[in-house]
Amino acid sequence: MNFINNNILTIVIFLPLAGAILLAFFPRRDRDVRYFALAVSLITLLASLHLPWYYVRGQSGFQFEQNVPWIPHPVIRYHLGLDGISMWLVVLTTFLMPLCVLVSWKSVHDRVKEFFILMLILETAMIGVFLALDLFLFYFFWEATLIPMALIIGIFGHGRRIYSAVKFFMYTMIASVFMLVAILWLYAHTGSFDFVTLQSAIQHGQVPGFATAGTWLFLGFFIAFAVKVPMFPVHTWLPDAHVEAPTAGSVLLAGVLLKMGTYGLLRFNVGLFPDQARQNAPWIMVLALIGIIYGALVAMVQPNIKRLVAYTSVSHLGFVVLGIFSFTQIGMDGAVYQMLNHGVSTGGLFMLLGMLYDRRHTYEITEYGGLATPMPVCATFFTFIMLSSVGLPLMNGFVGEFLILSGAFQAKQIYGILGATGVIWSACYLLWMYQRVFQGVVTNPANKTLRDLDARERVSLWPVAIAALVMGVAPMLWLHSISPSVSDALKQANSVTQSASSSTIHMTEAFLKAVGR
Amino acid sequence: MVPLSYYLVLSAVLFACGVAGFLIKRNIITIFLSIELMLNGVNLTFVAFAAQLKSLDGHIFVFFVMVVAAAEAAVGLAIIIAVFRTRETLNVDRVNLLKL
Amino acid sequence: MSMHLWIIPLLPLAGAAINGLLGKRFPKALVNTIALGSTGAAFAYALWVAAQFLALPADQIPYLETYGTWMSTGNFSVHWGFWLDQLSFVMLLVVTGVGFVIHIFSVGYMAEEGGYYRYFSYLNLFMFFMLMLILADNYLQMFVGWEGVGLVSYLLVGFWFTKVSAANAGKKAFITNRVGDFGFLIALFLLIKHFSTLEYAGVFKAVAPFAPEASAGLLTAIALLMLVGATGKSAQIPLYVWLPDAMEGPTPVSALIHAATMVTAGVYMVARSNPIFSRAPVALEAVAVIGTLTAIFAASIGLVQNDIKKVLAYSTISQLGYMFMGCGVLAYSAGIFHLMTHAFFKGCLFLCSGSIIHGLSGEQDMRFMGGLRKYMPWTFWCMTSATIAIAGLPPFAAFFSKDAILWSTWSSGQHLLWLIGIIAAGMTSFYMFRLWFLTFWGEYRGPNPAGGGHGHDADAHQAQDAHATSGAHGHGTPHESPWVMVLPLVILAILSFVGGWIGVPESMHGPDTFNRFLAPVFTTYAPAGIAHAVMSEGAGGIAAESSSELAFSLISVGVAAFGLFLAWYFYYKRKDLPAKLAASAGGLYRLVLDKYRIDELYGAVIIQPLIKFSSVVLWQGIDVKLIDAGVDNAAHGAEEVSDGMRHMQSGNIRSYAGWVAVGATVIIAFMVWRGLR
Amino acid sequence: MLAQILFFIFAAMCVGGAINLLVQKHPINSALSLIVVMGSLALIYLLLGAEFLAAVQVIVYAGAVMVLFVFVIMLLNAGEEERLSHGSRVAILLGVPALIIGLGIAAWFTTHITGLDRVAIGGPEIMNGTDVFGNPQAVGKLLFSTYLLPFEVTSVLLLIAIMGAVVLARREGD
Amino acid sequence: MIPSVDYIRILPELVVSIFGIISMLVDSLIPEQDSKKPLGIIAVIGTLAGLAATAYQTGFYGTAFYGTIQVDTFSVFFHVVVLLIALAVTLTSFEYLEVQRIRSGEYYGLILFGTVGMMLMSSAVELVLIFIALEISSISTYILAGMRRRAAESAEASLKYFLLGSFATAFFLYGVAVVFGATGTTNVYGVAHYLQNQPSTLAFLAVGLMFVGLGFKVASAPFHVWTPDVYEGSPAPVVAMMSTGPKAAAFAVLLRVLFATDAQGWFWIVWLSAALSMTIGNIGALVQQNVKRLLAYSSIAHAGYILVAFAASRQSGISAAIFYLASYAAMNVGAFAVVSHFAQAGEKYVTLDDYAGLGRRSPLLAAILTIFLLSLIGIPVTGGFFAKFYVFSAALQSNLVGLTVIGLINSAIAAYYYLRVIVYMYMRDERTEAAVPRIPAGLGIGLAISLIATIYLGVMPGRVLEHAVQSAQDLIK
Repeated sequence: MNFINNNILTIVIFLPLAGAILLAFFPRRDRDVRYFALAVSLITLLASLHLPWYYVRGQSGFQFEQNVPWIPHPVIRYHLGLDGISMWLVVLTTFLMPLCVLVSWKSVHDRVKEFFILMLILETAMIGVFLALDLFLFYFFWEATLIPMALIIGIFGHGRRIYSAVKFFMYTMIASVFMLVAILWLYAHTGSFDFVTLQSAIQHGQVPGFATAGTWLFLGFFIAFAVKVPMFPVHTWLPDAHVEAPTAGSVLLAGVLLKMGTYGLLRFNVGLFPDQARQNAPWIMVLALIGIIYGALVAMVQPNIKRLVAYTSVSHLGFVVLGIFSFTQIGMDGAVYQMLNHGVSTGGLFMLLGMLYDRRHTYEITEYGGLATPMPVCATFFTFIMLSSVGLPLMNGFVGEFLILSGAFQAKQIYGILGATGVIWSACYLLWMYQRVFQGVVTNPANKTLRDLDARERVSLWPVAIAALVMGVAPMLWLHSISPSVSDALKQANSVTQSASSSTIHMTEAFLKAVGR
Repeated sequence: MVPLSYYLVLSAVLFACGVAGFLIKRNIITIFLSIELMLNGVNLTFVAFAAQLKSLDGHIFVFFVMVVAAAEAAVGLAIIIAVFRTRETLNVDRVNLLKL
Repeated sequence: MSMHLWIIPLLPLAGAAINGLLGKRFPKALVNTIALGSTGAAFAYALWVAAQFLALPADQIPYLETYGTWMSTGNFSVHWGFWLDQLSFVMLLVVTGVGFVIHIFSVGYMAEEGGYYRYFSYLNLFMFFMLMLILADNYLQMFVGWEGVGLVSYLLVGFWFTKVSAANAGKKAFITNRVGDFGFLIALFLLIKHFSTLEYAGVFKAVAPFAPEASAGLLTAIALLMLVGATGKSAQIPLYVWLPDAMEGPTPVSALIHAATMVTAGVYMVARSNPIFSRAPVALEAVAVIGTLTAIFAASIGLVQNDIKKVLAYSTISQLGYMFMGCGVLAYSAGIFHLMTHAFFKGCLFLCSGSIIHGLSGEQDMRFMGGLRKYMPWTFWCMTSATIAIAGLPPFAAFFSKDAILWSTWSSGQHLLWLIGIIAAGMTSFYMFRLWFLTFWGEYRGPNPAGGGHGHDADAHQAQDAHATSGAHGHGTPHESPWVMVLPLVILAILSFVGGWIGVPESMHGPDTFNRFLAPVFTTYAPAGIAHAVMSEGAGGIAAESSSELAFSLISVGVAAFGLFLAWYFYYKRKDLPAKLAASAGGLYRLVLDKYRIDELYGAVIIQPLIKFSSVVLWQGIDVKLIDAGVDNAAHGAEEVSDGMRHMQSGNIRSYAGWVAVGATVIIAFMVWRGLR
Repeated sequence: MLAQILFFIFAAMCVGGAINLLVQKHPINSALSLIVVMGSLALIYLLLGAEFLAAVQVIVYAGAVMVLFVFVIMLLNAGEEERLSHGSRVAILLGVPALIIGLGIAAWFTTHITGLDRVAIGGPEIMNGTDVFGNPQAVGKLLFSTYLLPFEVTSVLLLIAIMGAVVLARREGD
Repeated sequence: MIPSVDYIRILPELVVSIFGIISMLVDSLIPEQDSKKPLGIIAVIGTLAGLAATAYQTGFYGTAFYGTIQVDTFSVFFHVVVLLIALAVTLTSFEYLEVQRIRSGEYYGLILFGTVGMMLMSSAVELVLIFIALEISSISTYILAGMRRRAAESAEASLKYFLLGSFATAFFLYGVAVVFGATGTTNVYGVAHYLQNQPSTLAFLAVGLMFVGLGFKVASAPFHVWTPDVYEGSPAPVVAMMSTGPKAAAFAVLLRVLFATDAQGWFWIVWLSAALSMTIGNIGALVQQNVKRLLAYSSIAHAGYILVAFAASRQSGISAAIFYLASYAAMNVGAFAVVSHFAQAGEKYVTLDDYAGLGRRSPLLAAILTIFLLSLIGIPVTGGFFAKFYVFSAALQSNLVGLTVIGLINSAIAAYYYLRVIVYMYMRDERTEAAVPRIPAGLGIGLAISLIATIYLGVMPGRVLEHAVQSAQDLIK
């Protein structure tokens, strides 16, 4: 037991990778490959359930920590640990993965082995991102998610998949460069990559030059995360990536990869630079609000379902950012919770869209219409998950949005009010889309004979539906462990003296100094 | 007695003539000759400094430069012959298959 | 002793879940059993709870049950819990009672429809959410019910989803409601921000020290925002537009959701939040004005509508306006009283219309009805009872309730509002009797369908639902409905008749039971100066004499009788007149017939511009042209630069040497300069 | 005085030869000009007391290496150089001006700044005087002590050169 | 009398030279028609013996031959790198030479002798020896570049490389002459000693001139112009060699010249050159269609990254540069090895279009190339990542924020064209139907060496970095 507790994080991270390596040596029998991938993802899920099971609630700090030296110089440690925030994101990842395997069961029929290898590698990297407590390690995993995802989009996607894959890759890559600069700066001035060490060093003002560089460091991290989230106006990679990605790719992209951005904002931007985060919160919140409204409005007029749902992600993730930068317990709790919700509900939506695509090979809304008649089960699931996305009370989305908005409202009333308009928009775009796709009379003869969801598809949707409901009715199962961790982060943010000066002149000076050696 | 700087300027001029030759001559062999001219310019610098410093190290260097120049000449001319075989020209402006 | 209130909402929920998940494979009888059984059980249990409640000592009211935390973060937490006081008691009985009755009706009405199990599942789900709404002990849980009923309304209005208009109507209902909910949400945020709690008890205690706000303040803001929510749910100006369209749903749904229960949630909310509203006179004024305006506005549209359900829909909006009017003049209990009677008579009216539509195989246009008295006597009599009730003629239910509202309005000094209200009452009488005459009197004007379709409400859905075709069940002529449909009519008709008697005011030497019963709800947390006024139905209540109250009742009755007379004159005596009148009124008539073209206005001013803006400016403009093109241009720019840079690579050795020479010169120059420094 | 006269004479020959190299159109003329430069340089080396180098310059450089050049020129039967319109603009427009500027800077630097213009060296005195240090004996001693390793390593260089010449100049296909 | 330990200090050079001579002798013994594989095997044994000799050297640090050569961690490190490059390239060449019908007799000899030159460059501390070693390595690569005798491109590449190389060498030589004039010595430590006592204005000019020559050898802007043409025209394994070996050696010389001599004033030149190299290299590569040419531009960019380390503070910068060279060698040799195999007879398949669908035709080869490309991008788990990481963290330690930002943005841009190759391999449908031949044993081992090195440096960079740090200390002590 002790052994497991000490190494569980490593186990969870590297189980999929081990699976991927084994899979590489598998014969090319697609059926076996699929079953094996499913088995690996399920085992990982089971292993990851160890975490919430043995997690000690209410205890501040990180748990299941693992901290061994990796590279002596520069001092890079293999430091893993989780708190209430990261724990659920890990579980979300492992939860979505078997479902992704299931939805790819038939839709991926070419280069099956490669596909599942990439998926499993991706899983390892994603889990690693959430668990790494060494900045270097974090960056390591962060970048490592890029390749498998780009390949999944580029190889297994459709349409302009190459453009999308490259766009996705380049956006993230260029943005994360700024984070790397910030990480390197921190290392150069403290000699440590360790999150905990850095946090206390910054808090106690032991980092030379931090007063001037702080804002720049904050921005460095922020740019990387903002692109990933994605926040307006750097969101345009997302619709493209989603539209062309295969279903499983979309699910993971929306479900997990975007969360990496918001997780990073919370963990690093707020955790390491609370002062700067507070100073910059107003405009970040404005961007988040623009994202909420803009994403929703643009989603409303999309002629392509998947693009539409992709824009809803922009809108929904805007809520999360809004919550994080509200700097209220309630808002930040809600933000973390909303990350999970969005993973479940948008993941579910993408799964459903994938099922439609499997049948009709198009995402154009005009190609559909009246699907509820031939596919009642699908329509029902769609309604259910759509409602979760709309934020209907008793469903998960509501809890998150409500907490976030009341947090934002406490921070600044107008933010809460503008954010709350999202409640209206989400109903507009989703219901309208639903109507155009599922309601009315079947006009397109191709849709008349569509078969309804089969057993496998239903099996992959049930967990999502159940999760959406349970998370809406009993959010305390999650909030119990999220809340104390958020409260830690918030305390951190509150205890720092509000000293850093932020005058533009000061910053410009610092910049000039920095550039000129 | 001549100021050292005169020698140096002379060597610089020779070197510069070599560079100029490289830049303006079209014939590959002439360009190669220009390189030799540059080396001669450098040699003069060595010798001049050696004289000033009363140090033989400079002479040794010049000696090695000559050896290298000889080796280069052998290889270089072989390369020129090889190029001439494939391209039937010695005009450097025509040797531009590889570009952009 | 615990009453286990949770059983009440959970019973229908269980019914909904079972029918929803498994109902497809069940025979109809089993679906019926589950749906009716769960609702009936809930009703029965509610009756038992009612008995228990009446036995509770006063200090144990409100009776509270909590079950655990729903969400909790920081110093804010919300739990699951139920709150039973006199107000929710009334609502509980109305909802479960009327709900059960309408369930019964549905068995007959929907017998031929596809998606039977789906329908009952939704209906049960509605019961669940409605009960959550009225039994909640905190605003957030109320919001659960609030949004939940909106959802079910969406689902049921769009029940015949293959019909474009139905789908549109469902969507419209949901979105319009969401607009209202937006206001409600903000109100909740304000509560959280200032009181850190959403529990009724906590909020009411927190506002207790406040005096009524002379001008707009925090409580006014909260109250007004709640009012926004209420206008959405209860279809008041300006958010009433969804309700007429919602008639696309099956008629029992219209009866249950869009007449008897859900749409009254706004009134319930205002009454429930009386401690806040009472302290916000500005908001109260707004409530009253909106209510009054809605009453007359909707009534005026109702005057000319030809679709039987549309008339009832506008009538509902109008009646809801009365309820708001009552609440707005502090006569909360009068508002609730009208709510209850309205549930009876409007439920009855809708069911009767359902019965008619059923009997006429889906015909809804009154111009093709007439003379139905002969074909469907039960329906006729029930309808008559409800019509008289809504017209406000004694001793039927609405006479007492509407009168209480109007009297309170007058006595609180809002004479103009009273005047408008009384005009609207006349209109109500007119358009209801118009409906009555057009439907039941005269000659049957409909076609004599030979083997035509049998179905209701929808025409399009007939094509879809194989079971709904007439072949199995064709009737040539209008016919009376089966007993499962008639029975509910009768129950509700009786209630429309007697329902008002529990609220006979003192001026008529009645016991005023209803008012007294509800009084604690509205007085416990009322601000000091108002408590007494509330107690006696409206601010001016004490001052007024009972004789003048009686006199005003007579005016009401007179107006109603006048309406009856006009209707009789126009639609029975001189049937040619309406057409002439319409012709002479011309544009005005057309305007009213087109519902003042408010939908078109909203469409042109809000929806179309928004879609255009989103599509052209945001998406094609900012997203595609600005950001994406910018990024792509940057990428192309890089490629152009790259392409340009290739020309540095001319392939010419001399050029290369040139570059080297340039570089060398720069370096020499720099190093010489450095050497000299 | 004599040293200066000699220097200027040989310097003039050097520069003249170099310029002739640039001006001549036929490579053979350029090669011959280079030999002039080398010869003059050998004399300047002598002025500077580099006996050994002067000899090597004439024997090896001007003699052997240049003969190789001339031989190749003849072998390839290279004619006068042709000027093509698509020649290098960079070389003429950027390279040459840069070169002139660079030369100017270097000349100015060496004559005015470094103080080297105050150091006078060379002349016949060096040859007559006591400290003739550039004789073969001294060079040889140094070459086989301090510079032993470089000297030995040149063998590898020459080996490569031979191999290269063989590889590249050999006809393909045999 | 020369102490015998001195011979140990040039043992690797000796051993490799001997094997070079053996290969020449054996060449004449093998009949023309027979396979020349034994020569390759001799070369492999030669490099392995060289490695062993280098390992043996570690106990015998010090100077030899009158202070012309110095064996220390620095030189050993570069010896190992250069020898491993030679080993991998030799292994790669086995098949290549036969496919391209290149006479292998002199080929291996030239590689071995060239290696000797590079090794000497890293251990020499006397500018005379450095110059000669530089010429050995350069001349052997000039010749190797022209080895595809049937192709006009190859001859042209050889000519361009030769002419421009000699041109640049003249600058280097001029620099040496000025150094000599300024300090009276050509020994690196002598120069350092002199400059510490009396700074000289001439020394600045000298450093500038030497930088021109060495900058050319390492292909840094603005002296990079030859690179794309030469890389495109030369035989692929030779490019693998010349883009790493002579480059590493030239960087070693540059390190010695700039750091060991305590030269001053070059900071902004290096800064500018680094920025220019990165930008020109990366932007130039964006539109390239020929993979070899693309990798040539990338090589320019990588030279820029290494120069960033030069601009950084001494100790960490030097060690970062050294580490970078090692990992760049690993990944670039690997990449060119794949390119050389895939090019097939006459180097027919070298454009991106030819690479389309490679992932399907030869999954293994494509996967391996992908790893090398990812390493070149600087993705974690590969040596390239740590290399960039160390370089830029060194730069930031010296507060070179501007250069760091330029560099990192560049490396992000660079991702685009590397990714393009991957995109073609996996995401485009093939146009050429050419079947990819099986991976022969020699190439397999060569690839394995580079692959293992790349991954090792990406996962466990600690050991190598320690050596790099030690080397840096040795260099500037």
